[in-house]
Amino acid sequence: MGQFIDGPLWAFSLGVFVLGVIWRVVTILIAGNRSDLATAKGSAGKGAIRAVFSRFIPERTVTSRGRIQLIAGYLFHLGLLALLFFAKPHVDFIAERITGLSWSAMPHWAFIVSAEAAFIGLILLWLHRVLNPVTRLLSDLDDHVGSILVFLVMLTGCLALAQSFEPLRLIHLLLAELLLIYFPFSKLMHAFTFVMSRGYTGATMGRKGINA
Amino acid sequence: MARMKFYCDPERCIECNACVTACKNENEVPWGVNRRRVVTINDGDEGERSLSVACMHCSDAPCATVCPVDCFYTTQDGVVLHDKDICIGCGYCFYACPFGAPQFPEDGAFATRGKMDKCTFCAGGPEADNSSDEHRKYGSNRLAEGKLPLCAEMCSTKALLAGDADTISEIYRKRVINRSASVMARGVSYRDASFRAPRNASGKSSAKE
Amino acid sequence: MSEKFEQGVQALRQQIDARISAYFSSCVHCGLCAEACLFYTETNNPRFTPIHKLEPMKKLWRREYTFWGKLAAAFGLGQSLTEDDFAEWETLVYDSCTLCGRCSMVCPVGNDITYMIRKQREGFSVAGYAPDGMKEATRRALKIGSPMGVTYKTLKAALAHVEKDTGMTIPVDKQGADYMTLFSSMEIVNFPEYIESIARIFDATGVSWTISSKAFEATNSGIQIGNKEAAAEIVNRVVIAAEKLGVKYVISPECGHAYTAIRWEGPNLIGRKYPFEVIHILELLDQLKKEGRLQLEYKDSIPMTLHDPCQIVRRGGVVKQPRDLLNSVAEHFTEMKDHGVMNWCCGGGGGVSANERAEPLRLQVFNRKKRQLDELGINTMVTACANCRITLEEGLEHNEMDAEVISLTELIADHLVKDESKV
Amino acid sequence: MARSITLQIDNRNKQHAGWLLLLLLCLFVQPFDTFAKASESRGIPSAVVLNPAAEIWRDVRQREQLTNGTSQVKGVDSGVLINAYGDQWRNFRMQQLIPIGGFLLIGVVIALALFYLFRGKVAIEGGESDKKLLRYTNYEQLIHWFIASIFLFLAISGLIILFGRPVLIPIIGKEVFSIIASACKEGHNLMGPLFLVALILIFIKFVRRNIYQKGDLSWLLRGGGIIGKKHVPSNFFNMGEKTMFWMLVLVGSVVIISGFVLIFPIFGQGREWMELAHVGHAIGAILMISVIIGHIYIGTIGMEGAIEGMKTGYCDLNWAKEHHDLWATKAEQQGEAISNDKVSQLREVSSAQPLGGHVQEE
Repeated sequence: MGQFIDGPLWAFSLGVFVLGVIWRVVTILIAGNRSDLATAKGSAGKGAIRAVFSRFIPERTVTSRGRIQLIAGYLFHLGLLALLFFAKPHVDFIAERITGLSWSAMPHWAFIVSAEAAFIGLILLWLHRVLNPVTRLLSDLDDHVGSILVFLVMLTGCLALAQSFEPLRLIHLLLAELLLIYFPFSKLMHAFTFVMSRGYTGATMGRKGINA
Repeated sequence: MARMKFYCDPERCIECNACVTACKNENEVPWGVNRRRVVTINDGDEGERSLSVACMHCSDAPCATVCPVDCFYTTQDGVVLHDKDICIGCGYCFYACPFGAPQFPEDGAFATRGKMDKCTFCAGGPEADNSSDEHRKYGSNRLAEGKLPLCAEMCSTKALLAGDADTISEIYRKRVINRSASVMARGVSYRDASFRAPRNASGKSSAKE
Repeated sequence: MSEKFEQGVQALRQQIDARISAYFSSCVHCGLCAEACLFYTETNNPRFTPIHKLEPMKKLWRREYTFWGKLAAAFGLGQSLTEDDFAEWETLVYDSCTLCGRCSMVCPVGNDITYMIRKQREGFSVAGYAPDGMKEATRRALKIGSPMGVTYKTLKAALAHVEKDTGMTIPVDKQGADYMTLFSSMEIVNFPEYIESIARIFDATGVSWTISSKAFEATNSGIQIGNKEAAAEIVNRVVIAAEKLGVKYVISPECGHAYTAIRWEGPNLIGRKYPFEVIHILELLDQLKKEGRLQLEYKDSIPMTLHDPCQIVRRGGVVKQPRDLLNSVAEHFTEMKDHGVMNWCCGGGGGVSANERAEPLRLQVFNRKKRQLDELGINTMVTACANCRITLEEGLEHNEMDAEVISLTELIADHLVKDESKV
Repeated sequence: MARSITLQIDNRNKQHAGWLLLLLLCLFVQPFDTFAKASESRGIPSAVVLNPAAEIWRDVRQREQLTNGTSQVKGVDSGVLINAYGDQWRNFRMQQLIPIGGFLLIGVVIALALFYLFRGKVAIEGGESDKKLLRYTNYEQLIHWFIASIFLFLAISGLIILFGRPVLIPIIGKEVFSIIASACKEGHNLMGPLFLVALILIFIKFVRRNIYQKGDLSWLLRGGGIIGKKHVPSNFFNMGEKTMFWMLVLVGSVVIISGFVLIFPIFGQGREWMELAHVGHAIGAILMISVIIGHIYIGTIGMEGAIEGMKTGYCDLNWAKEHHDLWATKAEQQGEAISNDKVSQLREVSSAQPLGGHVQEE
């Protein structure tokens, strides 16, 4: 069982993830956009690039009314990114299993702090999702499965922090594999498609000469 | 059935730390872990005494009592050992042990201490005797080879004794008889016997101030 | 009915392009768009969440473009788009969205929700699920030439009135003029002062301009209801007229969505580039002022604020010009707290003002504008959209507020240097 | 010094006991007196075979000033020959904490079960009305469930570590249990600091409504309505809720601070600090868990309508009048009562989701 999780299933899930993401991005691109015939006032390219980055900063309207979501959102995303790519066990794993390249990892305390930030963020976001009438109305199964799967991966990762009990590591790995398999078929794709969304909107706005 | 014990004679210990070094070398313990240490009392003052301390392999071991995962066990030789595969690194044994024997390889921020490590009386762990797994986790298993712990064997002044409690008791008894009383109870034993009064200066030349 | 529904679904399907696919893929249902939408903030009704208004289109997309949807469909499971969805969502799509585009500005993943609602309306209108007021307006626009039923005869009467008042001759169908100007029928009917202002400004600045008797209507109901054939037809009339007169520029009037229609959507609707340029009246005025041709005298001392028409500012890109113009005629111009591309809509855009059943809701969400005015304590609101003007005036009246709405172009005309020798 | 630490522990508890749950704490305080005597008579671990070292160690131990020396080995407490409190801590843990704590928790559950059998679910006497009051905003529900989820996780993982050896090892064996215990330990340490964050959020949001007021004393004297079976007037929070809040804040702070002492052994704190911290952590945690069991009881099976406020944000007007009438009457007078229809529109209950919420605050 352990060998299966650590061997074939890992390769399979990574394959599904990579191919799935490519497939999703390609299907979006295939749908195509008509070229805009209206005379442009500004540059579409610049607008697209600007939007991709400027949307990391929230608009003021949202900063007051959506404060909780913003704070929780930042905590979760930054924490998750930090611990995903800069936690020592992950850096080692990525270097050993995927890229062969290694980079310097965060100190252990920073890893824990970012994990804590990610937990605060994710728990608050999910609770907000089920408590707030707007998000409760919008949410579907996909949102909950995605949130819970990410939560479980993070939780089992935190339970396996001692790095000395193989079953705990395998549970973490198994859930991470399930997450990878689920990823391309779900809302989690926003991790990649947000660049496209922002880009498309930014390009349109850029042509109109608006900073969006 | 033997009962293995250590005994360190403070009258003989010269704080050379050879036992510490021997232990580290023999068991290849990780950095930051010292299964044995020499403690000096009244360093540089009258009545300076040193004691080499490690796990005392208690008969009623507090560490074993408080361990939340029950990872300790006592061998037939009376050696208190623990199973690192079960240890979760909680540190409770460290709180309970009077001698400060349990050690942890990591600094411990967010309580990440790693698995507890302590003196095994050079008796390894639960794995097969002298297997590579045993050596990796616990160091040497000299007892299985019929040898005593290296710290005691290396001790140049024979201050540190290890072995069956009865045998050691006997050696100790003879020494006490020769010295006529317990050293600690009487204070500095050879002060009274010295030819001249102690010098005003106190302690040894390498006194730390 | 069922056939129409199928056509509606088909029309909806055609709208789903890479942009919409990317948008739906990216949406994480965070609900932040609700916080930007005045229909939600003023009612606290979660159904008015912008992205929720797109549920029918999303349903279609999920079923036909996603793995799970296709899988479910293959096993005969899952939900497909039904006529009930159209019926249930009609009010959300038409009554509670002014296509103001504020939600598109705050979406963290950058979704242009407004664009999607505009596209979703295509499907709804084909399926027949659109408000009667807007259907009628579109029918009139196609048949008579104007959504309000304004014919050239009405315009002619208004022009004659202006000519009589000012003593100027208004050029109609003048071949080879530089600028061809369009009007919103609301301006012709409700605000003929606008026509007069234009005439006086152009006269004073010596702009060579004309009005086409064939195509003077700038509003485009096809855009609002979401009927691209109708929209293209209405745009096409203007393009043909402009080509016939050989003008260099077509001036979009103050009306908000008219600008979007003719400037940004028009070429895409008719499928070719224009041989002329479209310019908004404010852009032209600002340009004239910068060139020194537009001479303005004295500044008004009363405090003024600017209501940004969404389609001109946020969705049109005419952001700076109205501010420069207003600053040149007003001494005390104060911005609202949310202004420019983040302004709050008047509540009547996107065809909502043409939709009678939406009136109570429209008046309710006017509270947002009311609060903005109350915060500032300013009673003079300048704007540049006939539709905004009407909606604002109705809202002010409903709330019994003592405030005035004036057109920026008219304000500029009032400040023209009265020196006849200056041309 | 051995005595002084015992007294210290003793005093800490008496402080809490003074205003918290007097009866419960007496259970803890009383054994402490015997504990001090017991530890004296025990001395060092009794050896079956006489250890020749015993004599010298006894000497060392009797001379307190001699227990601190120096060592070439660097590390916290490395110069300490004898940690005199280790044995006391061991006795506390094995003879008091685990048995008394365990029976206390079981006792609370049994007491509540008996109370339920005797009293049953406290119904809304006037039945549900057609109006509701906004009781908790979306944000207030959010932080409540946030602290609740973290508390539950910490409580369960902590209890597993504490009671796992006597309860779980006999069932599942050491190997499996050590995996669970490791998971619990790591999870407990990582999630622990989040409880601080949650508690700060809770404190800031709810402190104003939890300040004791006139009338709270009469609530206490009448046992919160249990005595006399009549509802006692109270404001937004009643005396019991306020007390629980302050218990959570104060005992919670003790638990948090001691928790930080325990998980950051990097500031040179010696074993005696960690032992003391562990004592405070365990007693505080068991107290909190006991009280929270009661809290959960009232919220779930104990009282009709009590959880609605936290679940949906709104509570029934009749419920509010019965249990928090000072607040409810005032709110109703100010016209804050909303019809059930309006509430379901605001909450958009048509989409069949189990949990509820309230519109965002501006």
